[in-house]
Amino acid sequence: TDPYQPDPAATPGGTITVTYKDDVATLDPAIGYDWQNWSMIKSLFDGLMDYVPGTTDLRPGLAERYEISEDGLTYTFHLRPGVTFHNGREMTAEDVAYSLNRVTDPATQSPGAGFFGMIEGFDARMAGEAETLSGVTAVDPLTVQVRLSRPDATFLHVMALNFASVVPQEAVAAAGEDFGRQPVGTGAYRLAEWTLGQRLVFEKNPDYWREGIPYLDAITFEVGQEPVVALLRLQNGEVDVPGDGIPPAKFQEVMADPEQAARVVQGGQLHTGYITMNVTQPPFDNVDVRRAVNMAINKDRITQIINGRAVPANQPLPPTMPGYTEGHEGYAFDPEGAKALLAQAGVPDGFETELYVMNTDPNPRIAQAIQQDLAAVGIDASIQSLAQANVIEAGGAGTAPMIWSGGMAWIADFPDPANFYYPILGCAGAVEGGWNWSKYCNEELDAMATQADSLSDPAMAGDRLQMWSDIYMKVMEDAAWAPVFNEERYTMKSPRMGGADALYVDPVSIPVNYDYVYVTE
Amino acid sequence: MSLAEPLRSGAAQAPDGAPVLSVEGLSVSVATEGGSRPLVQGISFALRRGETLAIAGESGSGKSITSLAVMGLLPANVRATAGTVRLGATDLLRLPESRMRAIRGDRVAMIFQEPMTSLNPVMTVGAQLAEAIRAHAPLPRRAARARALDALRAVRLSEPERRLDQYPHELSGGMRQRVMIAMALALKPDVLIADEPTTALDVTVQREVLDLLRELRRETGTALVLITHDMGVVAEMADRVVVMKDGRLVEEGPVARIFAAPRQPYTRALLAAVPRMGTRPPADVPADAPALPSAPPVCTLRDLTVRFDIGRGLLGRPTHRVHAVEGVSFDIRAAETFALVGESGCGKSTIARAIAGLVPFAGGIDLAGHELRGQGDVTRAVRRDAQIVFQDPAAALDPRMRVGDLVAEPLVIHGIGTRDERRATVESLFERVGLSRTQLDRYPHEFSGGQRQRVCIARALALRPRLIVADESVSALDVSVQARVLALLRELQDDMGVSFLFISHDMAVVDSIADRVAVMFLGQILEMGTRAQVFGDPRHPYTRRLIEAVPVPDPTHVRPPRDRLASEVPSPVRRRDDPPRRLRLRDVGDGHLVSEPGPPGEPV
Amino acid sequence: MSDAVLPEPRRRTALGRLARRPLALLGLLVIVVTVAAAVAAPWIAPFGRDEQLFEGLTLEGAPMPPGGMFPLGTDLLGRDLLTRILWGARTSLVIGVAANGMALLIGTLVGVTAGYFRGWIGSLLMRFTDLMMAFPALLLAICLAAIFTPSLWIVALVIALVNWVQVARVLYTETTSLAERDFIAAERAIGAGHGRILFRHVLPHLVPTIIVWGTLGISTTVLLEATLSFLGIGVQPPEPSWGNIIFENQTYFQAAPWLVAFPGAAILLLALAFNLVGDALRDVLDPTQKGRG
Amino acid sequence: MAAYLIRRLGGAALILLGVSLVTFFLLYVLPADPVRQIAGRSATPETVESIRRQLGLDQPFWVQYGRYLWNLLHLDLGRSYLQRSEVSELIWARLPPTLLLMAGAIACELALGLTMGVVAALRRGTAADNGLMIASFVGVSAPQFVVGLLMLYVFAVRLGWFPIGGYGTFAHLVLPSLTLGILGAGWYSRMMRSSMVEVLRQDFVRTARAKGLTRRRVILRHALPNAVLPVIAMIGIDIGIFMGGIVVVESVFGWPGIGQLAWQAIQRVDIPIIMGVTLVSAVAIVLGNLLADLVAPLIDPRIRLR
Ligand SMILES: Nc1ncnc2c1ncn2[C@@H]1O[C@H](COP(=O)(O)OP(=O)(O)OP(=O)(O)O)[C@@H](O)[C@H]1O
Ligand SMILES: Nc1ncnc2c1ncn2[C@@H]1O[C@H](COP(=O)(O)OP(=O)(O)OP(=O)(O)O)[C@@H](O)[C@H]1O
Ligand SMILES: [Mg+2]
Ligand SMILES: [Mg+2]
Repeated sequence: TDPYQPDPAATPGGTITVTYKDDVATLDPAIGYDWQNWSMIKSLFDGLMDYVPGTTDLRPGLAERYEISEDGLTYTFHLRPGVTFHNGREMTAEDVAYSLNRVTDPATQSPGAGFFGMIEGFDARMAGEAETLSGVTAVDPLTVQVRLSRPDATFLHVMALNFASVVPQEAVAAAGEDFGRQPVGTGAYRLAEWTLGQRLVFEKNPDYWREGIPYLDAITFEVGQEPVVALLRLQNGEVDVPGDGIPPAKFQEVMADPEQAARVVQGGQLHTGYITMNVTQPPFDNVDVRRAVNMAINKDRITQIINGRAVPANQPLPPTMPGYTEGHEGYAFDPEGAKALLAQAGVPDGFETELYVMNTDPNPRIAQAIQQDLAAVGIDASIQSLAQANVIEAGGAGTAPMIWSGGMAWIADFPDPANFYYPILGCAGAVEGGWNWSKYCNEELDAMATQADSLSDPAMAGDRLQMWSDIYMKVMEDAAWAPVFNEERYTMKSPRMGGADALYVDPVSIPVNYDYVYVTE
Repeated sequence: MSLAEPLRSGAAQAPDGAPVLSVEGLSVSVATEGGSRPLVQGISFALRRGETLAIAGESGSGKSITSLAVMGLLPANVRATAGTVRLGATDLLRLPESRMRAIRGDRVAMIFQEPMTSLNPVMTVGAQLAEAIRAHAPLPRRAARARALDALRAVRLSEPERRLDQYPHELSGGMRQRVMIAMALALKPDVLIADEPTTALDVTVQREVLDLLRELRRETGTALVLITHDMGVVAEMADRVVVMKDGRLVEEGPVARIFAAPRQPYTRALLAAVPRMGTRPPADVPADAPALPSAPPVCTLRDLTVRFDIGRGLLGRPTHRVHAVEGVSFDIRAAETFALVGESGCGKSTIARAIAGLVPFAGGIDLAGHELRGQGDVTRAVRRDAQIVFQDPAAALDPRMRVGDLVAEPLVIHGIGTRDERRATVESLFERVGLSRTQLDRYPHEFSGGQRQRVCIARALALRPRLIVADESVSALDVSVQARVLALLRELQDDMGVSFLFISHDMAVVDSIADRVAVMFLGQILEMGTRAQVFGDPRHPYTRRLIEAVPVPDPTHVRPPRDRLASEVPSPVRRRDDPPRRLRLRDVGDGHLVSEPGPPGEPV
Repeated sequence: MSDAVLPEPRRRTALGRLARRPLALLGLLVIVVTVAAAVAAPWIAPFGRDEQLFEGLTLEGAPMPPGGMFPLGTDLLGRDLLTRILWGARTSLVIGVAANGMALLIGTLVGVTAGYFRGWIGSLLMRFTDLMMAFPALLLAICLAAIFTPSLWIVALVIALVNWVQVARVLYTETTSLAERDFIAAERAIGAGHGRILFRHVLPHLVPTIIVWGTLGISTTVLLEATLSFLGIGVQPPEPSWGNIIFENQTYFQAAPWLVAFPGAAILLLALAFNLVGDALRDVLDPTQKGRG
Repeated sequence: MAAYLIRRLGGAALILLGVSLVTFFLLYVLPADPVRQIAGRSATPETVESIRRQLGLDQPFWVQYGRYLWNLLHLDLGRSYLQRSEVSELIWARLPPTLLLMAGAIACELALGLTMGVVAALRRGTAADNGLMIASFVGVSAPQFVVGLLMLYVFAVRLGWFPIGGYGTFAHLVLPSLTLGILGAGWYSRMMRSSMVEVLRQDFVRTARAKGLTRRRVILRHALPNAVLPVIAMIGIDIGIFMGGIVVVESVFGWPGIGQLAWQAIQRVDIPIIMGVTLVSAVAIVLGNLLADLVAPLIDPRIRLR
């Protein structure tokens, strides 16, 4: 049932070195939620569902197969027999149930708990009234049943999230809060060494349940590496993949050299960079003003500023996301039109406002470009360039009139249009502290979204995507955001790295899909 | 080899033979912004083995510069421009630095003017000595240390083994000077230059150092160049004398001849200025001063006590106490000069500071109508009536202010006069103390020591105080300047009726100026009375010892042999629970007060 | 010296003496030019402060090297670097001179007061200084700035508040030994008040140390401001400061060295200029130490 | 000596208490909300409140601080909000590299700064003196990030003398120490110069020359130890100044020290780590000052410990 054909040229063996600037926070799948440990956790743990490498297509993971009840509310997963954890114990349905109960336990403080809202008994669990999720039952050692409280087409994607990874209860109990430092999973690699602040070593799991996978013997992650220096080391042959990508300062140098440029893999990613406008505050409570902002932004120039490493965006969804509305033009760059709209909105002379931005390059630069564009139509936006935590705080509290999302922006958790809606455009996120920084709450759209997601029958997938497309078109009509660009991914690798290009721009595994890449020498 | 060796070989010889050091036509100039200015011009003298040559002359006459030229240690902007300095046959002035270095310390050694600052504070005495030895003799560390120990023994430092591992600050000034001498003599140089070796020392310590130099010269046969402005020292030590003035040699000759029959007027003036013990008629006080006992006291000290807590225990509480002044009582009458004498550290300056309100005190001070019971009572008004002239004029003037402003400052502070009036006052004060008004805009460092002292006095006079406390105001000055300052003080007293509290360790000076004298030891008064009583009829053994230690400016004077004072001054530092014994004074007639014998430190 | 009367050298005014030192004059010139540039930036700058010029970037989005239209090149947004540096002088002067000066002032005040009065005031002040010293400056800056709304003057204040500590420590030690000196006692003996002694007699002696710290502090504070701006506490983009220009572009030092070199040189020059003037000033103020360092 | 040490350590404890109180307070009033960071973007308000309760962040300030102190007394620095590891463990792992780097940097700045200062003092007023002055200002004015990268590029990439960043051997230590030390060297050289000029005028230097010692010995054995004293006192102050530079240098050279940890924690408002790092650096600064005070009497016996 696995559509993926392993690379015939792949050879097992070898070790690669990957660098990161930031320390790895945790390898606990219930907690890890940054793009850096996301792919690491993916290689240490498995969930019931998985993606075909290099694509956004679901495939079964620890569940060999699954059945969905007629009403779309009951999912029965049949586990693969003979899968063992890194500690040697066989994985059972109890472990699956335990893992789902754990991630939804308030005491776990999982940032991903909210994804499991569709499972029956979730609310009671979150409120601390229930010890377990009533909807999850281990029918027999190899069968798990999950009942939903409402039909939800994204459920299988949620089961592929790291948060749904299967963890062994005894290892969690033994490590206590330090499970994130001593992870035990069923994944293709296991943690061999972790020297805090310096290095992690993953070694091949010889008993991995997928045949012949992984290819590499070990991966060394070196942390605390400045991206510019990591690139120097790559050029010097000491590093195989710079995890933070090609630093802007080096991009042109690399691309100007054909030999190096040949080792750069380019691909799309499920990312949109956008400007939020707080619709509860004047003048952004006026849709014309928001549209004017959309028209004022010169997206081409902003793309130029980041060395063309993105494509201008015209809607919230990135082009590679299912549900993307092909052919939509969005708001074209039209300063004159913008001025006219502003005049129509009663602010012909513009107004003063603030633009919040996270303080890491290139975001302040992008914000300045935006600022200049806004100034051209009379909007005087002063920039607040702050640490991430402070921008998020201002966004959540609703005190920031405008925020440039870069650096904190939405990279999809899973490749489904729904993932771009609820927390950042839906009413649920428009509360105090929520991530809907526009505070845009359209009950009608929320209802439409619920309706779309209840179409969980795979046969209805096309209808569902159309509904989502409509939702986002409506969002664009209301101009809750000004989408600016969709970032492209550029992964650089050492000459000895092998494997299809798609593995290096894998949409769910950044920077590379560790399980399938190999070395050629 | 030890320092005592030459003694055994009988090297104690009279000056004879070819000169070891001869200076001929030496001129030294300093490079200034306005071109080169001569400091020393055409100096010539010769020094034979075992001979002592004294270079005398007023401050700034070029004595130190001459000796530095011999050592090749002139300051960076100063150069010898003409003449020769021959050591044996070598001309030192033309020697390259590396060869000069080999000679320095080995064949020509020098003791500098300041024993307090001439030793490296962060090296042990032993290390500094051994280093000097090893610089010229390739000895292993241990042997050098043994030699250093010999050297310390030779200068008769007490407990030489222990001293080797002590640091300079742990030694008293006299001990440091001995270390300097030991260092200079360790390698038995042919020539030793001693630049004011005793100026900064007490009479008693000075005595010891002079005795020591004389003995060492006799034992080692080293030729000695002794630079001093103290004619008493010259008379006692020198075989021959060179007198300098303004960078030129004024007169040269054997010591007896110079003292007996000076040829140059300058030499005569110099000798005339020398204060001599017991030369002032005892009767001159009642003759020209009002009947003293009847005059009202300007300042009365009653049971003045100053203690400093030192040392810190676990909780920061003091563990020890310095009994700097213990129950001192005396009074100073109008237009009287009251002198305090005593060795370094006996508490003289502390009394001065208490009167000026600079240290906390107990007991009482009645000063010109103000009753002071503690430091807090010393207000600005009190300060107007009592002024203090500090021990070291160089240190007591803010180096960054012009002297005119410094002298005008008390007037500014007390809000006296307008700007122009103040200027006029300052100018007249300057004239008073013998400075020219053109010098008003100079900075303190542009004056000689004596001139600076006069600036200090002018400053003290600005407020027309009733009492001036003069703390060692003339000790650092050469005789001629000293004489001028003393004359000035006397003149001021006659004109303005001020009283002086005159503090000094120089008995000869005290003898020449004081009306009444108190002798202090360890914070207490041992003997007090009129000048005639104390100097003419000293009762306390300690007073007698001080008087005997004074060098006599007469080469024919024969000093009665005396045991060397190997003792150190006992310390005023005591544990908090162990106060010193208070001495009681007894009147032996006519207000002549004497304490019972025995130092106050010992409990009875 | 005997009383041999030397002709009185003619007294020059402090300014006159300063003027005779070519290096000091050079320093003064640099300072004057910088101040003038800061004041006149709107008129003399070739472009607008924040003008992102189309010609300022290559098609690939790279900045332009020095030459032609842009004498010092352009930055990553295509703005003229010369213009940015001219405008940046305003911020950097405020930080390097005013904030740094404020730090010096506070440090001097605390150190001198503690060193001169000793007693409980002194202990209290020095304990407080120790506390401040043990406190990570950056954190303090972040917190202070988070509490107030960031602006240039707040940054200046913050920098002053974290930078005075070392000055206070050093001056404390120096003042204690100075206060022991005789001439201070002499001043008290003539009835001088504390204020007079501190300002007329203690402070002038601390000038050399203050100058060393003050001039070296110019560079460090200008760079510190950049760090704070980065953390969202300093001046906000697009307002330029020399430190920011460096900080924003430092990773590009190979691709676009001019972006780091020119503002860096500006900081260096300013600090050196102040040092030269300071050195001269010290010599002028200290008649005993001509030419000594 | 023992009494002195006890008194000083008691004072240090007070300082630490003060630092912890102030830091805790500042973090308390800081607007950024750590709970939001922990809860993630899909969290419901109930989840957020639940986490806040669990961390005790809903309590009044004094309760929170009291609890923190109580745990501190048990050597428990708490757990990082975001990394979920024991803060003490995180710091402990990163402390040795930082201390090593500081030691290296102090060595570099002393070696460079003192040499420059001494040479400048000896050649006062010459071109060499002026050159060294400019050099020291360059050292102070140069942005450390750029200096670090430049060094890395020249000495590691181009010349291959040193590894390109990392941690482990002595070779790894050289470039970061140098980068960090250059700034300090600028300061030290200026201070050393004026101190040395002062000492060279002292009488005992002349005495040393009069003994016929070599110039080298006069400078090294007599002038230097006396001149170095005010500079030694600086080292204690220095450690505090380093804290800023260490962030940059550690990140350029991939040095696994406290600086990187602190920087990340500050960016993400990870309060337990910020507190922990603050306390550790305060301890370092206090100990550094104490050490400087203890060393001073070894160099200058006149200084007594008070
Ligand atoms: N470095 C110098 N630069 C300029 N002038 C100097 C320097 N050193 C000494 N002088 C001047 O040289 C003259 C002679 O000084 P010297 O030190 O030899 O005097 P002295 O006879 O030793 O006096 P004293 O008894 O005060 O020690 C003085 O006028 C002094 O001002
Ligand atoms: N502030 C102080 N703290 C502690 N001890 C002090 C203090 N001032 C003076 N003493 C001590 O008090 C004693 C008396 O000192 P004082 O200066 O009065 O002596 P003196 O007689 O003037 O000596 P000299 O002739 O050397 O000037 C000395 O032992 C001195 O060390
Ligand atoms: Mg002399
Ligand atoms: Mg005295």
